[in-house]
Amino acid sequence: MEKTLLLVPLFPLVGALLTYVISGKDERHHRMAGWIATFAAVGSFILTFQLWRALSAVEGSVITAHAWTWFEVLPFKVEFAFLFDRLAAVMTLIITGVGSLIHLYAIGYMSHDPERPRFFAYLNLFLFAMLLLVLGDNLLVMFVGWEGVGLCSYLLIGFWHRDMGNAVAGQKAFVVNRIGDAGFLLGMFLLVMMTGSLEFQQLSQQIPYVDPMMIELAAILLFIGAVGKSAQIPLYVWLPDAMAGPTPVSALIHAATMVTAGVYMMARMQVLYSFAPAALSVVLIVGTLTAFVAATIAIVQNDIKKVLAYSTVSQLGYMFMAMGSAAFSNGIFHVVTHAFFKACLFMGAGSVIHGCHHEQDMRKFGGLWRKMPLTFVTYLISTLAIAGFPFTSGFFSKDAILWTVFNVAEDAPAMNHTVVVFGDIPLNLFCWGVGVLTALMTAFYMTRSLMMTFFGKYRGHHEPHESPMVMTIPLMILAALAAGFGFVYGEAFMEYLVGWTRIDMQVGHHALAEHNEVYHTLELFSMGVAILGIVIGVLCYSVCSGIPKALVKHAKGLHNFLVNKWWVDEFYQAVLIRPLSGFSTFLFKSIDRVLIDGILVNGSGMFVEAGGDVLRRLQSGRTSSYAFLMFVSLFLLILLYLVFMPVPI
Amino acid sequence: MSTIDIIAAAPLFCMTFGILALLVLDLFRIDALPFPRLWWGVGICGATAFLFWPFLSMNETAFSGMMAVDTFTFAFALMILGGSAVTFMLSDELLEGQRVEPSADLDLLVLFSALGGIMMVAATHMMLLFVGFELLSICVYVLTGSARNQRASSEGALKYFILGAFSSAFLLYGMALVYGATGSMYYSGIAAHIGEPSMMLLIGIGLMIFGFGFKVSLVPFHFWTPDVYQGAPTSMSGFMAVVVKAAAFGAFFRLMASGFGSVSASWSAMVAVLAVLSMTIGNVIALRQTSVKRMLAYSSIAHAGYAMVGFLALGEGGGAAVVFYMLVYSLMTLAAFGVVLVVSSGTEAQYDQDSIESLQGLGWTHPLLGIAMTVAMLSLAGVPPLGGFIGKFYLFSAAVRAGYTSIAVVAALNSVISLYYYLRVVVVMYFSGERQLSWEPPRVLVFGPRLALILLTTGTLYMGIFSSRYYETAQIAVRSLMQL
Amino acid sequence: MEHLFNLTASGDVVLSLLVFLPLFGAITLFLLPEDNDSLARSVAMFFAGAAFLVSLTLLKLFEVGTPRMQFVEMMDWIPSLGVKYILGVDGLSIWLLILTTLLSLLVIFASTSIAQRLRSYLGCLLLLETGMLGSFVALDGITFYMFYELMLIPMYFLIGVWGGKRKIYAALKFFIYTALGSLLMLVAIVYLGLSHEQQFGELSFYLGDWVNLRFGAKEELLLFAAFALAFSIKIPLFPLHTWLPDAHVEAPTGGSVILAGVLLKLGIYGLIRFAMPIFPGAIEALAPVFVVLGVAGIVYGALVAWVQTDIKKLVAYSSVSHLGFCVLGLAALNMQGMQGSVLQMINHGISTGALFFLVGVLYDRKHTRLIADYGGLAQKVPMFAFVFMVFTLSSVGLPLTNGFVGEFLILLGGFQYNPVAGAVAVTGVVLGALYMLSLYRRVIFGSFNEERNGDLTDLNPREKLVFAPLLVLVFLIGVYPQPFLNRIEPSTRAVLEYVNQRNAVAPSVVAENPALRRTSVPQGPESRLEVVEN
Amino acid sequence: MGAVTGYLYLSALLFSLGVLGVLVGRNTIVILMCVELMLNAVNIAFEALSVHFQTLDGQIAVFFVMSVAAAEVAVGLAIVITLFRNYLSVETHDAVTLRG
Repeated sequence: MEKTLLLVPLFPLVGALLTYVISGKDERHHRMAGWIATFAAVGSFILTFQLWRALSAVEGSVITAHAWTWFEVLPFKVEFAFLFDRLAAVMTLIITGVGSLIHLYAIGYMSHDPERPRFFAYLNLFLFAMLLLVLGDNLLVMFVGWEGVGLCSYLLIGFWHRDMGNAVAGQKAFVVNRIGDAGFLLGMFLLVMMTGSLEFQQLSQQIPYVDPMMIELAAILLFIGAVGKSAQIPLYVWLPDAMAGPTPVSALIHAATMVTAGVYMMARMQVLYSFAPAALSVVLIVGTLTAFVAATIAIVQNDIKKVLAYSTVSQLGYMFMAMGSAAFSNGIFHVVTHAFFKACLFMGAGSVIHGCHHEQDMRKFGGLWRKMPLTFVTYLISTLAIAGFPFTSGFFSKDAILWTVFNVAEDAPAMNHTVVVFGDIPLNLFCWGVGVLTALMTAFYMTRSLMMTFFGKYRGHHEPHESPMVMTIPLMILAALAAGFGFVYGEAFMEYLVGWTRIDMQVGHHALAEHNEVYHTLELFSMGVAILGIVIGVLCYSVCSGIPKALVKHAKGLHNFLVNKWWVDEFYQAVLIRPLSGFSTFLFKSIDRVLIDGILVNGSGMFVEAGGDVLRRLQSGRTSSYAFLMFVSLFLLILLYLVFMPVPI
Repeated sequence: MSTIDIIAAAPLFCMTFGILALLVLDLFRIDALPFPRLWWGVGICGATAFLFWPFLSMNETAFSGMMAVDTFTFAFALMILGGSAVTFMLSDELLEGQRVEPSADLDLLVLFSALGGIMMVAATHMMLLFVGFELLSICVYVLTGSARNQRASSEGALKYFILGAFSSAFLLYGMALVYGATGSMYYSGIAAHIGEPSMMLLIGIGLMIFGFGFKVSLVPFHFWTPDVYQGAPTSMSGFMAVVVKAAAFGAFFRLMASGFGSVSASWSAMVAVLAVLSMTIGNVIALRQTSVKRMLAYSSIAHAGYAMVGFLALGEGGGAAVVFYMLVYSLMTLAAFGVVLVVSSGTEAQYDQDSIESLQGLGWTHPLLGIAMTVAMLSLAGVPPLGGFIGKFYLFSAAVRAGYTSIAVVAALNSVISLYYYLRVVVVMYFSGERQLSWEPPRVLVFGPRLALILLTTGTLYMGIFSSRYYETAQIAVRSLMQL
Repeated sequence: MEHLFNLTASGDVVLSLLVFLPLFGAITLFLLPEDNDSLARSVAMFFAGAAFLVSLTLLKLFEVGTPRMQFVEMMDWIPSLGVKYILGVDGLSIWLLILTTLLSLLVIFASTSIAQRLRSYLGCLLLLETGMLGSFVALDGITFYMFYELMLIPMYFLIGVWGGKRKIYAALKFFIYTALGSLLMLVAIVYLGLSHEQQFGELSFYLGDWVNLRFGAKEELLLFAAFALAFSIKIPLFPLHTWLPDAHVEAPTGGSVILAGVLLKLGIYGLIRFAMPIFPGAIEALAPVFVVLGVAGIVYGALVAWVQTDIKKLVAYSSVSHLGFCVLGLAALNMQGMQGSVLQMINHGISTGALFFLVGVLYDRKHTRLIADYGGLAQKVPMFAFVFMVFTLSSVGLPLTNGFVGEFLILLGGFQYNPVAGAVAVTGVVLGALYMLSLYRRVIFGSFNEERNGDLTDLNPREKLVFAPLLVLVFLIGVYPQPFLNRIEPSTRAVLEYVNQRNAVAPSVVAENPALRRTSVPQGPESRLEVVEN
Repeated sequence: MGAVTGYLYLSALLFSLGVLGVLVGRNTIVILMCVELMLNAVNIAFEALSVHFQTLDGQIAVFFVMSVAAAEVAVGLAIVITLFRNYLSVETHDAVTLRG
């Protein structure tokens, strides 16, 4: 099995190389590129599936593979090794499975692009990096993947690089991610300093004996990495811009896989986080705020991909709420369901965009359900799932999260001392409230996007058409999963994961046993919220279409505020980028050129030269003045000499 | 006359007879002879040098203790003779370009001043020193003014003469005071009777330092140097910068070491002040020069300052360093003056056509001149692996060993300043592109200057890498001096 | 450490051969006719290639796992002053030798863009190679100084003759700036030699003898300052860096490549080879200063690089930032930092060297280095864009490229030395991405100006050959750095242990009682790790 | 020291006068004469010291000095003549083209 494990990431890597080599060749080869890449992804999926079977066969087993010793500076050593356990299995299946579907979809979506071999090479490279991220046996291999996915994200966002805007968006994504990565690095350093290792196995053994303050600090630092990668406040700004990339990229990287890396990392480091209650509170707060803020922005977006992007940020916020409540398996559950419905939504949106000749503005859509029935149905299902419509997968995962947040104080006594109190409301209840409100908004804006896109009259110019089968088949598969996964496999999945986690606080389940009634009440309540949101959405964008307009008119300030995304980009621009750039220019022009180079370096040169000019004056050319100067100097020298060295006469 | 007297007299007689022979031949128009006249000068120098060879392994005095027959004399005599020979070679067919009428008189004067220089260096009696000193000086006054119809030349000669006579009077007065304080004119006698330094002695030493300081152009006795170097015909400037300076340094060092060595504590502070002043002021003023000759003059002032550092560490280290430094200094300075000479002569140019711009593009149009000048400049600046670097290394070692680390630091900082103007010459020769000159330097170098430049350049390089033997000889030379 | 320097001549002359092969090449070139460019290039290629092969042989014969000097050569040079000609190679220098010979070979191979005076250009390069190789293997202070300064002259000519518009200013500045430091170092070298005479009765400039010297605190600080100044200017450490942008911008491509690729390394190398073992007390006392300046350099270089409009200047300032990392790693005085620092030297040589090659490719074609004159090149020259991307990423320090491992180790070491310093230095990682990617974006992405750059051509076969080995090295070191680290490790460990050992006992006590020296226990920052692990 | 001191003071006085003359003189001929004065002042010192020490060195020195002085004057006058040919003046203040 060890070799199989090594092969899993190797497949997409080879695929990437092959497709890249093809890129220089002619059109016939270009057509092959997509299939080669898809084959690599599918191959990887099949291998993963086998591994998963093998893993499941033996209870409590893990599969490890050691490739080579990456580098060692004794006593510190980093192995390039892989670890396949239940958590990794879940993630790998999602990555390769959903990844394969998206590859397939992309064959259709990118069929007209002259540079698609490059595209598929990047896409495969992304799979490779993502697999490294989830399969790594230590934090550093994870970091390799972590940075690797960042790179691929950069390359793919800027794939259509002729438009400088896309390239800027890619760069923004990379740099903002790097801010997070810097935190990640520091977290790793702290861990190395405390435990001497970065291996997960070693870390979980050592962490209980480490100074709790350091644990908290390391946890926060690693979380900063997660904030960057998973687009949380305050580093979420890159994700909406990242929609500049081709839609399959948005589906694969910015919805299903890469952005959940932060969540995965926290799950992987759960031992660390379970010893860091304060850090968990921070995670909870950040997750909640992100979920809420992103949802408010999503409500007013008109670009279909932007809506989905903000919804992704918002959903990621939910995942971090779960993580912040130490309910690691719940978070992962939401990762999985989110991968299904959000990938489906993105690809549905992509299908619409493809069908409408690269139009993304929802105001130019309308009534498409007739023209693109398959896309419509899948989009509808996924919308229901994300909105938390009863018994869809999203309903189960989101509900589980809200429930754990609701219960966290009680179930995790270790966290009590850090629970902040807002007035009389404990932190977790406050977060729960915000979470419910966000759920309402989610249902509303997703319905809004559905209504604006598929209902009403067509408002565009081009003749829309349904997408080809390569694109719709993945849509259907994902829609089916989005609809049924939670209902069919939800329980089993949770148990599977909980069986894996050793220090999982098992919040939900523990509570479930004791507060069955409360649980069911809350369940009903959230069903109601979801349906309410959907109903409002439907009403606003069909019968009572005046309401949104009236709202916009009356609350112009608020609308502006939301349309401009809480002015966050502008805020960063004004507070961070511009001062920094001004400061750099100051450093260059004033410090470097003027102070160091001008005054100190050239200045000292000029000083010496000026000295030369002054001394030259003595050289007047007059013989008598020479004689005079010589004589006076001699006189002075002897005088000085006699004064300082008195001798007997 | 004992054997030692004969050995001591042989080279001097050889030289004198050579000079006389040349004088006689000139009467019979030696231009008709198979060799160009200048090569006779080289021949005389060579023969004399050959006769100096026995000095290498000797350590005695001749003529009742008036003249030293030792390695030190040998070393400086060879430098003086070599410098003179190179001066002859460089002047080959280039004198007219410097508005000097070629005549045997010039050769005679060069040889006479070389003779005077050797006497100075060998002297162990103050009167012999004075005679050598004056023989050298008077000849050089005339050489400076040898471009008779050039204003600069006569002006330079006048300045040199007046100031030179003025300073040699001080030297003489210093001698009288030293004589008065010790009752002897022999160096050994002075050393023997020096006892506790008296005021009279100290003033005497001070005045003698003035006299020599003038000759080796130490600040503040340097004022004549730039004017005279610039005014004199270039071949004579080179001669002055090398032969005169080497002779003066040799004599100066012998006097200070074997005469006043035991009271060095009382004059070393003065020497230190002069050394620091010389290097600093020399380098700083050199920065602002546009005439290459004038720049080289200031550079020679600075180098005199460096060499003076060796006086501070009179023991083996310092002395040997001074000897070695004068050797490499001679090589690189002669090369530099040689290039200037070739470039500025042989043309219808102005007499003092030696602005730095006149070298523009020289490195590409005349590779040999370019390389010679570059090596000379870098070596003067003390860049390894050239002789100038090794010379500085020995000097710094001596200074540090004697506890004058701060002076070594000052010297190092001065080297940085000097880099600027030395490198500017390289810049002009190589980096500024080629310029169409209003006048053309000679396309084909005649044999003499070519040979001289090749010898000097390889010598500079060689000294940088294989200095050890020469330094050891210098050590022996100085050791013999200290025992005297 | 002392025993490491008890050398015996190995009888090999392979190091001398390596060092002087290029010099012979230069002399041979000098004898060739002036205008036969292809002949000149073949001859230069032959000698540079031979030197490269010799260095590879050296690598093959190099014994791994020992900190001892290998292939030692020993000869008296100036016996009267105790100057010896001692060469030797250890883990610290072996890779730098390979880097030197490789980059020199590539630069000579890529010299087709030199339109005038090719023969002299190649001669300068070969002379420069001798200087660099000699500096890396010389173990005698004076010999080292000779080679160290020998590099200045050809580099000065490379900038001054084949440089850009302000070449004269840049060349002079380069020369005088670096000479200022090294001349003061010369005084210190002389002082050390004489101190050996005072303390042990024999003049010596041999490094192995110098490590036995003991100084008073003030004396040691002053001497160290002289060495540190010379090497800091070379590195160049902030705020002594201002010669670098000028020199880089004005130098021809080959000059920039060598300057960034090898010359700057001599600063770090000199600190580790000379300053650390001779002045262990001073380096420990002044380590905070170096850490602060290193970190300042990282951030400062990155910020200033960000606002540049000239590609070469940007890369030059990026060097300031990268070398700041090296200084940080070195001054952290622990194994991770040191290893990272030495590895990062090689990495920087590869990636920045390649970046300068890339700038050269553009400059040869369009004769401008302004970022604004380019844009959208990916459409016209995809191969160029790809290669550029790889080296950009390497410079940014992306994992699995060479830049990462070194940077990681340095940051880890720096963090262990002082978490705050480590944390500030990590911002260099972010800023590095910022300036490099924004350079890449502005040059490669965006709309393509057909009118201005329509005649651009992609990499030609010769250029591809130049980049190929560098590309291989980028990934080789990135994926499997162990062969590199293995060879470096014993040497850095020996230096570090020696420093710690010396500092564990008060210097004055050591001077009086040599027996104490052997009984001291090595103790230092890196032992913290071991304690935790156990 | 006794008697010799007076001669030495006289010599010093004469020497100083000579120096003063060189310093203030403009005419090269006058300067030449002042230099001669300086040399002769030294001669007095040599004479006196020679008598004082009862050795011949000082006496002999005087002869050398006198002959050297004569040679110096001869050359000096020649130089003054070339100067006059070029500058039509024998004032030192007129020959100031070389400077800086």
